[in-house]
Amino acid sequence: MENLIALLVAAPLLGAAVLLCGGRRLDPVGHWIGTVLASASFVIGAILFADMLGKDEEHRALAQHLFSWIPVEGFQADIAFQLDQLSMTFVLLITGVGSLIHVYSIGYMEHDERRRRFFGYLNLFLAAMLLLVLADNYLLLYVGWEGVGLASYLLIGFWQHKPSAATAAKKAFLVNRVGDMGLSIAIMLMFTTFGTFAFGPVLEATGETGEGKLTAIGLMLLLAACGKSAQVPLQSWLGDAMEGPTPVSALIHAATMVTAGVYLIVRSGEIFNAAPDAQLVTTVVGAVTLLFGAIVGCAKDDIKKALAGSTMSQIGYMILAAGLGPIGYVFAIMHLVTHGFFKAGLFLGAGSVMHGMNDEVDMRKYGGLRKHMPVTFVTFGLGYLAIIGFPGLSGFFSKDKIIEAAFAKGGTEGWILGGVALLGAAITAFYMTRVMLMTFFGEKRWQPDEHGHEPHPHESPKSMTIPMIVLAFGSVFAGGFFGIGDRFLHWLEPVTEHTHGHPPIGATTVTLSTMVVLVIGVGLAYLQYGRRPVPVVAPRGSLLTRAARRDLLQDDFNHVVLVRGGEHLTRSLVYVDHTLVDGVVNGTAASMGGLSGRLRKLQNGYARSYAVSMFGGAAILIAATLLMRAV
Amino acid sequence: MNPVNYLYLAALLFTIGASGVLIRRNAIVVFMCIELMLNACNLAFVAFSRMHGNLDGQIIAFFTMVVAAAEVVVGLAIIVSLFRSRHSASVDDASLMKL
Amino acid sequence: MSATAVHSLWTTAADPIQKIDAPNIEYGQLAPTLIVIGAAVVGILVEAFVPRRSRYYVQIFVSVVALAAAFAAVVALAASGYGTTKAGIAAMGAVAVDGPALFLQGVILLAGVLGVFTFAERRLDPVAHGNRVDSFAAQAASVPGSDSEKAAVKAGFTTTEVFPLLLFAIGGMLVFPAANDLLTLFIALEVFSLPLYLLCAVARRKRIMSQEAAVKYFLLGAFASAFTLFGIALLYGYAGSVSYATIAQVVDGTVETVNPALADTMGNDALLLIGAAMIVMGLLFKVGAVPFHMWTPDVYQGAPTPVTGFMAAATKVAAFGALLRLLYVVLPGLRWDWRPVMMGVAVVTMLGGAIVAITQTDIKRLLAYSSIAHAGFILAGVIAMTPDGVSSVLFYLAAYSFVTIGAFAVVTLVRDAGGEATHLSKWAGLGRRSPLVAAVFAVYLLAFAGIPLTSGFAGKFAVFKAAAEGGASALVVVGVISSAIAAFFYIRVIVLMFFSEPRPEGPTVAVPSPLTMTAIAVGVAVTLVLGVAPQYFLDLAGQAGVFVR
Amino acid sequence: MSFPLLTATAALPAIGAIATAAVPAARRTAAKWLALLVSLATLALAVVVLVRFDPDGDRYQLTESHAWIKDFGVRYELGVDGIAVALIALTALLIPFVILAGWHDADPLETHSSRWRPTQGFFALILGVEAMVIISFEATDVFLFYIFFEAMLIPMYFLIGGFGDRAHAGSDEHAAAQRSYAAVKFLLYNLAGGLIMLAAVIGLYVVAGNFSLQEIAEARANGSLDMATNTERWLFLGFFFAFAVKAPLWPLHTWLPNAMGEATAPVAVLITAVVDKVGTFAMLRFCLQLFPEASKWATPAILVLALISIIYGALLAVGQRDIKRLVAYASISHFGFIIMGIFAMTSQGQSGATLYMVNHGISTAALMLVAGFLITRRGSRLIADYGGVQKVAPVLAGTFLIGSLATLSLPGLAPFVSEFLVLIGTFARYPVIGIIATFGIVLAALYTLVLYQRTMTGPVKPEVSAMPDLKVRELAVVAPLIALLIFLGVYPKPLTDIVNPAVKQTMSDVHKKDPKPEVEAAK
Repeated sequence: MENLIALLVAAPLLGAAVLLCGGRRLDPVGHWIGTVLASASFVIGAILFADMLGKDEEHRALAQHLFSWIPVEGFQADIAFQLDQLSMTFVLLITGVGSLIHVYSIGYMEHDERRRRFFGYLNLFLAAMLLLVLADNYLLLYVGWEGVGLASYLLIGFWQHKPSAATAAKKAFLVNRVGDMGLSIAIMLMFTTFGTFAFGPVLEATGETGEGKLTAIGLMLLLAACGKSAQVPLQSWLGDAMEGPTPVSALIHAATMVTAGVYLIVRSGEIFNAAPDAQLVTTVVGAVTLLFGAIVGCAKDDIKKALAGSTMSQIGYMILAAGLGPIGYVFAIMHLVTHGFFKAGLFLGAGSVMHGMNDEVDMRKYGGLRKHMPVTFVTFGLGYLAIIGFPGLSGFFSKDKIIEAAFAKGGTEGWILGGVALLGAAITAFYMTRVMLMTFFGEKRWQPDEHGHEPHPHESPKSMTIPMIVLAFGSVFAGGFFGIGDRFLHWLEPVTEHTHGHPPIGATTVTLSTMVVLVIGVGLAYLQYGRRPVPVVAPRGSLLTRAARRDLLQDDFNHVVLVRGGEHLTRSLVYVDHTLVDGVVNGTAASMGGLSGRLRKLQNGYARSYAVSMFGGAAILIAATLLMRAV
Repeated sequence: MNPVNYLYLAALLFTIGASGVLIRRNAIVVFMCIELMLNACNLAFVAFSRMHGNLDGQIIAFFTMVVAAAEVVVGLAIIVSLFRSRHSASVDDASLMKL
Repeated sequence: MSATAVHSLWTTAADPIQKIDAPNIEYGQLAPTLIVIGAAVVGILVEAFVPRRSRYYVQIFVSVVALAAAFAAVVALAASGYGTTKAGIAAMGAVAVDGPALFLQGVILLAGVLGVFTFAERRLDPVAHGNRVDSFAAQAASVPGSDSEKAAVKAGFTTTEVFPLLLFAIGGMLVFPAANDLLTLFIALEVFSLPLYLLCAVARRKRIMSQEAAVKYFLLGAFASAFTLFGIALLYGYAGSVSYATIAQVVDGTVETVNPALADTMGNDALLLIGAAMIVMGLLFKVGAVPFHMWTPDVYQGAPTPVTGFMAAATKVAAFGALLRLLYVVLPGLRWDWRPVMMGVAVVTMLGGAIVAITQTDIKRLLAYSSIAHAGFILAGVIAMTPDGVSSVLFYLAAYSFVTIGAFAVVTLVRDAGGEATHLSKWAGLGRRSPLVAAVFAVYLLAFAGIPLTSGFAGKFAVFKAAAEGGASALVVVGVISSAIAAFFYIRVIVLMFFSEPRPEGPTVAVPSPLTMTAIAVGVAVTLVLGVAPQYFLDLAGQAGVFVR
Repeated sequence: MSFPLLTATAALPAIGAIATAAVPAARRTAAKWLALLVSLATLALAVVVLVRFDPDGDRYQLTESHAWIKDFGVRYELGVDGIAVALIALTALLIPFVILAGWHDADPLETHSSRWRPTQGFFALILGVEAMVIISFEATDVFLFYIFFEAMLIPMYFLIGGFGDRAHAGSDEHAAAQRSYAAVKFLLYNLAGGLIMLAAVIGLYVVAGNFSLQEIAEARANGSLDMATNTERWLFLGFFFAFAVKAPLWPLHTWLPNAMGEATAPVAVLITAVVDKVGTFAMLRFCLQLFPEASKWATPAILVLALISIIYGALLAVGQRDIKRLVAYASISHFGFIIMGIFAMTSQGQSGATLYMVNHGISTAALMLVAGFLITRRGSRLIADYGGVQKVAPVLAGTFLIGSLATLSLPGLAPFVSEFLVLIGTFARYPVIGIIATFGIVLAALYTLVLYQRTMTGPVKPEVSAMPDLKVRELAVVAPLIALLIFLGVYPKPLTDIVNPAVKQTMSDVHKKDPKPEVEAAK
């Protein structure tokens, strides 16, 4: 059985290789190859899953050792996989959602002449992501980690002729690199502390070293997570990443890659458990980000950017949960999965809307689309209900648990975190309702564009709607399926272990208050955008709104401090290199020349002056010789 | 009279000759100064030979005279040819090559 | 001085019945010198009696044969052990026949042969009135540009006297490093200097400069030799003798029976030190060490290039030979006095030569300054005061002389309307015009620069190694630095030849006769052989590294 | 007396060089093919060396030893350890690609006279450099090494100055001036370094009495030859200076951007991927073995300089406007990593450094050669003159991207392995330096991706709109390199197996043990 694990990665990798090296002759079939191999990987995943369910909890984890990768004195890195329940969860999510989005993209990218390449990149992403979740050591995980970074870089910048896309892609990669720095430093710390960086040995040995080391490792891992999962302060890239084709946003920047950070933290649970300070920081990051994302989400008029903000905020929930420790791990993953469903669904819906609206993304130019694209409306609506945590739908179960766990942390921290989580829920309800209303309700607000093309909103082809429907099902039922009877909890417990926390206020109270804030959020949004018509041109808005439109100014901060500063630094260094470092050498040469020129003058052509120098020379010679004797 | 005085005289003559070389412009005169230096050497040789009581110095003096004569031949030839081609025997005029 | 002493003096001096026993001369051991001098005399007779037409050929024949024979004699002597076991003093103590002497004589003779070849070159200058002409004036006595000269040229006169002059010079040079008493040293000095003065003056082109060079060389040379002579006088005064052996004994204080007449002067170190300094100064003048170098650039530039080449090579060899013998045989007892001074001289020579060369614009002057820098390097080896030092210097001299002659031979090839085009700017793009010549010259320059796999590197390594072993590490560092500086201007010439576009009015490269070709080819061959497989020659120099006392 | 394999490996290209130079002016193509075949044959020999080399055998294998210059204590001694084998293989591997890539770089212009034979010269010089580099990797005699270490400057010098990049802004005269400036700068820097090393070499002879690396190293190891502390330090500095110039290490680096900028792309590859490796290799082989104590003494200073090189080089790469200069500064940054790995004095660091030499050679070759193809198409080296190439020449852009990714050491490509080893090896002993060095990773991403973005993406510039994609010859150059990058990234074991024993040896030479992990140390 375990030999199948490699195939999980191999299938999409093969696809990527074939599609990218295959050349134009594969154009007609490229998308099919890609889709087939993606789904093949899903099938293998399913087989392994079935096999895993067949075993009892202790023996579910599988391992496969391929070959020794970097054998160096005192340093052992292997290409080896481990497939336990945690990894399995991700495998199913990745391959499942991945396959659906492949299908969706067949339709979505139909008119793009570089579709083959697009599928190649998608396959590359799947391979890297699977490598990330299947690796049995941090270094191999790092490979996947940067691999998904590369794939996201390629896909964000897929429409390279748009400078904005190219820039966004570069930005994403760079910010991620900052995170990767954290990961590599964490690995180095592990190596110097434990002499290895394979999951098993490291996580078992956590007891043998001091808390300080573990805190350092934890914080470095958190930094990595922040980069990949767009958490404050490394969140800036996610918004721009929406430059990529929508399926990409759905798969990479909503469902899977951005959640890698959560995986990393949960996977390294033992380390965090032993490092409370790291955990605290994690929770804080999560809390801050969930508010940050939510606020940004409220202000954006670009539908994808609004959703991006929401993604940020939802992942904030997950990180918060992961930061809570054993109480939260399971729920973090659970929310991750459900979020995978509904957020992917929402993005696909958004893509479908744009597909029908000549790639128009400004919600202020939508309105009343429910009549024109019913399927999209329904699926999107279900996703909406799921995300705001409408009772009975996926989001309800997962998010509710997280809020409970937050309160259960106890003490002021508990209250603060819980409160933030609740507030986040309210804002989520607000901005999602806003999106919903602006897009599907009200009057049509679109006009002909400058070429005079009036968009003719229409429902998307089957290849696009079917995946949306499937995901809609997921977003409706997944939560209940997981939550009721704690199925998911029992499934993951062997890996992440779980402790039951007791919130100061009873679970029901939490649930009720969630309901309340939900209603408030929806109500406010309705008053704002449902009752009166939405202006086509965005009003100036409050200070906060304007700040939020600009991602709360953090981009401007980056620009001023990092970009400008960097430019000045490099420019001045170039100058220094040319004048100082080089100048010293050239200066010596020049001064030699000058000296030579001056000494040359002595050779003035007059025999008598030559004689003088000889005479003087003789005198010196004699004097020196006598002097030598004297001393 | 103490032969050492002859040495002082020789040194004096040598210096006079040398300074003549440094000071005078006319090639012929410069050359004569050099001859003077050579003869100073001769004087020194003879004086030493007298002090040491062996004849080597005096013999060397003869050799020197021969050499001086040879130098005169060569030197005058060169100087005269220079003079003929540029109508001046000043060593300072002969300063085409410099730097 | 007491009356009896005076009386005794008179009696010894004027004793009628005392009979002079004839000196015994080892003609065999002096053969090389005798052959060359004899040939020179023959050359004079040729000038006197052989008709003008055939003189040129006869002179070449005589010179080449003589030099070859002399070289054969040197080899024979060395082979029969006079370089090592049978080394001794010949001609009543006047001349030493030992390793260094024979080695250097061999080098000088080979340089002389190549010199004759370059002297005899007649293909470079355009044909004048149907006569091929060499680089020497038709009639040195006639005023340049005058009718008499035109007539001489028309009549196809040539100064074939240069060959006997060359032979005389070589004769002197052969004796110079072998001289074993100060008088011989002085005579040899004059014997090889005077012909060179003349040779400098007889250039066919740019005669004014040639004569100027001659005058400068002559006046300064005579000036220097006057110093030498006075130094000799002082040493004689100090030791009461001019023979190296005796002086050395006196310096070391190992004289068995001190002649009372000498007692007071022997004690007088001022005589010794001043005298030694003045002699050394004369030799430093000949090797062109700073600050006695100022004649070098002007003379190298003005003299006919073949002469320059020969002079640059052979004079250095002879002079350094003499310097070595003086310092190693006569003055080892004084090394603590002269070593620091010489170090100073070596340092300023290395640096001075290298630095001033940077800004030179005339290829001949450039080579002149480079020769000064090289004199500095060789001095570093001289100062080592070890057998290794001697042999390294010998090796360096051998390597250097061939490179020099070759380099100057190449210079004779690059010509324009005004004769040799020695201004660097005219060498631009030579590598494009005639890659071969440029490549050959590049090889020589790299050898000068001491790039590995050329003789220059082997030599430089040898002397620096000797110096370091002799405890003069400071010299090595300075030497290395000045080599770096020197590299700069050698490279500049290469850049000029290869990387800059040729000028339309640039010079042409004349196709020489086999004579010059041989000179150049031999130069390159020796450069590469000594660079790649120097061991045999190092052995040679090593065996030759011991002076007879 | 067995077949002198090592001599043959070095002699073959040397003979080939002479033969190529001798090809008559008209038979230009013949010369090219001759050169290519010779380089391939050399590669074959190098493979034989690789096969014949037994990782578990003696330290130096395939040794040859003949008397050469007795008076200087010099012997003609060859021998290879794992490190040398790897680098010889790299050299022999890269040269064919260099030749192939430079196929048309030396075709004569109309202005040249018929006797000027640039093509023959170009390829002959390349082969000459190959020969000298290979023999300096093989030499186990300090003097022998030094000779070729110096001598290889001359052909390099002519390659840089004589065959400049024809894609230049401004007039030909100006370009020629720039070129010869670059060439002279290259030569003088390295010559100065070499001469200072010469002093040290002489000093070594005075101290040790011979030049045999093995003998001296043994004598140093068993204490029979002890140097005064100061002597050792001075000698070490003399050697290190020369190697640091060659490597190049900040602040002795400024010759590299000029040289790489002015030279044709293949020559630039020759410089940075092959010739400069001799410097780092020599640090590992000579500095550490001959002067272990001094090496340890100098380590902190050198590490700091290496660190500066890493960050400084990367930052300057960000600031460049000229593609080739950018790659040059990137190389400076990478050489910083190599030197850091060598002097971290850990197994990981030194193995990493050795792998790094190989990987950097391949990756830079890939990037630089593609850049060269790009530049020859457009006739400009300025980044600003490009844009949207990806649209018109996707394959070129793709290969360029892979080259860039290798340069920023993306996991899965060869450079990642070595860079990570170096970092972890350094971190194990000097955590702070290791951490600061990791900033180099981010900066690397910055300059490579900015370069890619500016040149390849965005709207298509009119000048590049007609740009043809890679030709077969060019693809034949790039594809194998990329394949190699991926292979060595995924399965570097063959390389590490060869390198590890040699590294273990070196570590024992300097009497250094890897720091134990905290957990084990606690036990």
